[in-house]
Amino acid sequence: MIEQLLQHISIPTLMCLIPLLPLLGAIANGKMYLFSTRSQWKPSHALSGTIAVVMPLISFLIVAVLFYIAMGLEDSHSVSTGPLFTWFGGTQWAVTIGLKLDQLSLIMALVVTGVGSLIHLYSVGYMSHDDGFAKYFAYLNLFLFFMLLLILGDSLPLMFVGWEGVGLCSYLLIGFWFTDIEKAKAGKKAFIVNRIGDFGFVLGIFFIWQALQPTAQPGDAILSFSYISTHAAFLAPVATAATLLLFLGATGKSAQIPLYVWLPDAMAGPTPVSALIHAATMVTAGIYMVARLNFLFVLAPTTLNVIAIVGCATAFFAATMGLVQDDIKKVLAYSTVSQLGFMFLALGVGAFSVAIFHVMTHAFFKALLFLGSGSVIHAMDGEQRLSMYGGLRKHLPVTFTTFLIGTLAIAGIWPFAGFFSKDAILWHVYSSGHFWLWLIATLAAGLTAFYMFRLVGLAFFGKRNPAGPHHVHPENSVTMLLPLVVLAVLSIIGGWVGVPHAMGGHDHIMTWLAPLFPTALHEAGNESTELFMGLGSMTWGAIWAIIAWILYSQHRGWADQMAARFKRCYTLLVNLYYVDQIYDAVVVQPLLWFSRSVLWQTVDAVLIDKILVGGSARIARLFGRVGTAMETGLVPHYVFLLVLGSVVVLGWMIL
Amino acid sequence: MEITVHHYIVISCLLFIIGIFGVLTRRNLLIILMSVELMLSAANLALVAFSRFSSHLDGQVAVLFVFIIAAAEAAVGLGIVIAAFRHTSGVRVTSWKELKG
Amino acid sequence: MIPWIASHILTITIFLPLVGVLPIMMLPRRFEEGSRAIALFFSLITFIASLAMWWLYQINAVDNGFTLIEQHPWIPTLNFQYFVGIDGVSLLMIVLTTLLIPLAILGAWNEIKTRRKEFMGLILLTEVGLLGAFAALDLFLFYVFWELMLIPMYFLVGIWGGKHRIMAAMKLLIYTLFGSLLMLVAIFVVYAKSGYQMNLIDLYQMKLDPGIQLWCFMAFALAFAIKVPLWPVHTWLPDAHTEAPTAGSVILAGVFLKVGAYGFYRIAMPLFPDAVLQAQPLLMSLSVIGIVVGALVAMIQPDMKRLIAYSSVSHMGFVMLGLASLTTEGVEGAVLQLVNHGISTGALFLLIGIIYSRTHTRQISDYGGIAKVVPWFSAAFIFVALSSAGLPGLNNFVGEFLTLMGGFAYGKVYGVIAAIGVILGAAYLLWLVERVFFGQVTNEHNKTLKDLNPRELTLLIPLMLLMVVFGVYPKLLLDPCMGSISTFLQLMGR
Amino acid sequence: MIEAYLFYFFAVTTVLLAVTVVVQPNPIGAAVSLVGTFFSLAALFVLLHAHFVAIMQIILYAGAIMVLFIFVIMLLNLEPEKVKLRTIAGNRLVQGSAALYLAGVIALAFFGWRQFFTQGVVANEMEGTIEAVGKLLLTDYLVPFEMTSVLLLVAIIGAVILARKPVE
Repeated sequence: MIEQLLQHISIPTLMCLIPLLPLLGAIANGKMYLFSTRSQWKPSHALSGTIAVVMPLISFLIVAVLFYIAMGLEDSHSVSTGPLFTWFGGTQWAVTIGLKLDQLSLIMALVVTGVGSLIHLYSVGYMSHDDGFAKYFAYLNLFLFFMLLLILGDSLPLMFVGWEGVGLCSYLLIGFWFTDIEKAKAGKKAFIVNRIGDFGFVLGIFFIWQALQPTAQPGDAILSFSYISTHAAFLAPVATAATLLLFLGATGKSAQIPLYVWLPDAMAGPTPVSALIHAATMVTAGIYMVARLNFLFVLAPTTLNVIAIVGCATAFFAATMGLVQDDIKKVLAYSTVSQLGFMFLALGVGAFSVAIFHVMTHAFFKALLFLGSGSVIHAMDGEQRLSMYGGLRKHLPVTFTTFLIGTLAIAGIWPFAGFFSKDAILWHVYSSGHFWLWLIATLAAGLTAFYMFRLVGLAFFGKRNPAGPHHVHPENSVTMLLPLVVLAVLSIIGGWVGVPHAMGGHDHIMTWLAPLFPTALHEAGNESTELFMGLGSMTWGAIWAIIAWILYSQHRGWADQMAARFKRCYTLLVNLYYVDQIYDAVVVQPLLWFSRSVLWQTVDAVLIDKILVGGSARIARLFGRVGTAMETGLVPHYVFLLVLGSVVVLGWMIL
Repeated sequence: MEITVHHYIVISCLLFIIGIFGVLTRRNLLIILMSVELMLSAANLALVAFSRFSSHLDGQVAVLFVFIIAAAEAAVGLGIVIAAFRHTSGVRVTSWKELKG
Repeated sequence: MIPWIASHILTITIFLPLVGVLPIMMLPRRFEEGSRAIALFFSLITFIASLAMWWLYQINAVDNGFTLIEQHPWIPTLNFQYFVGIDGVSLLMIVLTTLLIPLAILGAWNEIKTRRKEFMGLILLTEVGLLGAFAALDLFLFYVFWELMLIPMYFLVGIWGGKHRIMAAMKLLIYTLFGSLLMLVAIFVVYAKSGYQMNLIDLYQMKLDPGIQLWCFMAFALAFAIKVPLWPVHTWLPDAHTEAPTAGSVILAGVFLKVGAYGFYRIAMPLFPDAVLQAQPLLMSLSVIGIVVGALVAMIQPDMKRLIAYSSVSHMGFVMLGLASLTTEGVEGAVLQLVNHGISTGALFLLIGIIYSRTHTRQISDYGGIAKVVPWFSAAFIFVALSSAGLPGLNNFVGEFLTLMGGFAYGKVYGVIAAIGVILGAAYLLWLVERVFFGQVTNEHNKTLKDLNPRELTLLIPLMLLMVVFGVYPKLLLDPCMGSISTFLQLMGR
Repeated sequence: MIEAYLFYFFAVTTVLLAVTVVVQPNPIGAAVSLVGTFFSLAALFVLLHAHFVAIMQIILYAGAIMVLFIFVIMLLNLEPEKVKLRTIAGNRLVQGSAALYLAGVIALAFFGWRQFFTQGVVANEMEGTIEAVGKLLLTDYLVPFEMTSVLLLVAIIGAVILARKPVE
């Protein structure tokens, strides 16, 4: 049947539809919103909600169809539109617009459209009371458009379009409730920090461009991934610089040290947005980019080491910061940062497909966790503080169950999805010989289990805090529950596509991605060691989980005692290592001071305007004064000067 | 002794200098204007004398034009005097300092 | 008739606005409201004429060199000619001018309440000067048009401007005159040294002595740099932009500044290629400093218009960066940036004019939270601000990207520092957006603001559409000028 | 010979009356002296055979222009001025240079007077009759002559505007 359908619609058309449908949705909803602000007509929630959900859903179906087609292809498993039109270019080269779906982007596109559709559906319930319903979906659909452009784009500049575009949507959605200035500020912060990363991205592109220019024939799309990969040899001299800069871009988008600071603040947006953009999809763009350019990154071992170290450090520090957060979404935010760190760690040790695997499972369980937290917040009238919760498992049974599944998944408990991907990361780190990184990462994995179970303990167990909202709204919105259930199922089975051979699986995902990535950079370890370590890591996670559960659901007093015992440490963590304050004091304030006091009020106003411009005016005025002194205003003086002048001239002529 | 053009020139020069002297030293605007008329007359005398001694009548035509200019000058000049008088109730040139820079 | 129009299309386009000045001046003062309609009508037919010119250009285009040339003796004894013709870059500049002027007139529709006649006449007169400068191929003719655009602008700022208009107008006039008088001297040096030639095409072929070249280039460069404006001769711009009426700001930012960069492209650089090579590091450094300093200073401005004015310093720095890099990418980017900055910043000034007409304040601190009150206006403003910040997919991105490439190709450090300007660009614009639009409505007066009316929408929608079109398909702009750019680079010995 | 005596007589009268004009404190007195100057100048013109010019001198200058002056003096009812030659600032300088100038001319007259006054061009017999001058005016100088009417018109309008009371 699919084949029959395809006889009528060409694959490139279908591919173009994938990003364009959400764009259409965005335009439709945006228009409806704008017109509703100045007329009596209001679009019904059903209408704008349906448009918003159906568009990504169709995209998802198209991706699925293309996935099916690509699986059937013999050699490359990829489909492409080829160059659609030339965007811009120089005499020797060009940037063409074209879309391409290969093994990597198919997985990403499936995740993005799939999870994206679910979250759209969830949002219909979550946002049902909001005035900006249509606006919200316009932004969300626009986000999907840019995200799909990022994934499907077949060249670096096109990827950059998506890269900045998702940043824009993130900005708009974080500041969605802009009447709260703090939320608007969070959005701005996200965009500007991301811009710092983009600065690296752009410069990375320039390095590649400059190195590839001599190889190009007129009209070559030298910045397309296929061209870069076939000419990777020419890039060896600039590989380190280019990849480091590109990685700077990735640290911005994927919230790694030193640019992670925007992500916790980004929780100001509506919770489904946090789930979609700041957990499941956009923040993994950095990982996708590194994986996409793996042939370039393997040329620069230094960069890979930097990536591994940064990823590992982020994983650990973010986990420590997650330990003490009181805001349910902040815990999840730091958890996201930490998990992204794991993914970069995997990239850094050359295990690209493992990183992508974790991207996928993380998308499932983190989206689930966020949506679950959204469900809790929705039930608690917008209250986000964990200390105001307690004992919610009776009131919100479905949320609790699914949330628990997500927690087990992230904690790395067999057979949930997170176990397979996280275990694969730790195994690859260990087997590649990075012992210390492995040790820290393992510690971070333990902390993950700890803070997640702390969250579950605080929110769902124990007694209700009497200071919190009295009434818990029951969960009865199907649109909100259905995505939770679907994601819960995915969080359980999602990892099964990557069961390693050591555990008797087939590791489908590795096989599927293998053609894209270089064969393992190092010797694969012993299979029995791998099995042993898998068991070990699960036990390790379980131990931490149990400790947290005891501390926070059974004996909360103990936790407070511990906090009091390690007060310094606790304060440091609660204040997030003072990173925001340090950035503010070291970068932002000096820059503002420099701009205002030095550049504007000194250089522009005094040096240029007063001294140079005003100075020349003063000199001119000085001459003017001399002239003025001769202007007495008395007519006889003028006549006298006239006569004197004519006498002088006459005398000159006679003599 | 024959009267030559030079005699007339000397008279013309003297008239002119007297005119200048008047313009420079007097403060009554009317008398300054009269002194200007003197200077114009000096020029007229020179023109007629040259015309006579070089056998061209063009000089005399020029004098007629000077008359016209003098008339125009007197009309405008006296208009200014009246306007200035209204302004400061006097015609002393030293009482006007609007041109001071 | 039609062949006659076709062969004189350039002259017709240049002087059509002048034809419009006549009926406006003869209009009795009782009916002076009608001057707006007359001015709009003539600026629109000028726009149509320029589109016809584009079409003829496409037909006649030779890959390099000039088309639609008209050449007549003007002052034969001195060998000055009325010599006009266009290449791709001047074509784009002319169309940009004729596009923005009707919008500026529409923007001034209700803003100008006094002496409407004179205002409209002066705007059309400025247009003549601008169009002439973009089309002139005779040095002296160029100079005449160059000055012709300055004088009406001086009056536009000085008569209809804000509180400090006199100071701003004087600053504009004296800064610019200072440069242009030096240029006049250089023009006559060139004239004398080249055997009394004013014809640019002939002058291109002549190579002056390198020593003289350097001095002449410096004089020309100063005149053009003031107009661009390049750091550190930029301080007239914030004052003039801020004090000018909306239409004046639009024309200043949209087209006026472009003449400076165009002057580099058309005159200063190809006439003195050796000197350019010597001065290149200086030009590049000043451009980069302008980009960063302009953006930094823009960030802390308390006045919206002033902020946008400083952002122009930054954006024009990109133009100069690309132009001075003497690479295909850089020059392409510079041309794109010229057009796109005209569109984006023009739109920003129109928007500020719109809100100013309602609130009569430009202080950012007087606003806050108005997105709730005026959603359409906010949407438009944020859209334009994002375009100005160089969001990919909108117009400014490609230009910035290409100029950065050019700068990077010339020297990595220039590219790197200039790219910081991109970060700062987002910072100042988004901070502005945040302070004006987001949060609670802080000012009581702002609670009853009116949203965009149909006239304002007709102003903005074409510009916003163009932003998308030029962002997605910049080849519309690049195709006509690729040949001209390569000719330019050949003249520069590249 | 009689011509020479007449010349000397009128020359001396002209100069003396001119001096009176500039030193006379009373404007009326100055104006009357100026009329006298013009009359003796007219006599000098007659001596130069410039009849037309002489007539015009009397009609235009001594008549019309001076009447205008006297009208204005009467109109403004001016007080006599105290003539102090040192009243104007910088007066010493004025006097000095005027004296220098005078001295120069007189010196020129004295030291070179002999050849100066004998080298004079011999007068011819051309007559400046009304007919001759008038013919010239209406042929060679027709255009400038007509232009003077415009000049006079402009002067009239200018005088009217200057002298009228300012409109409130």
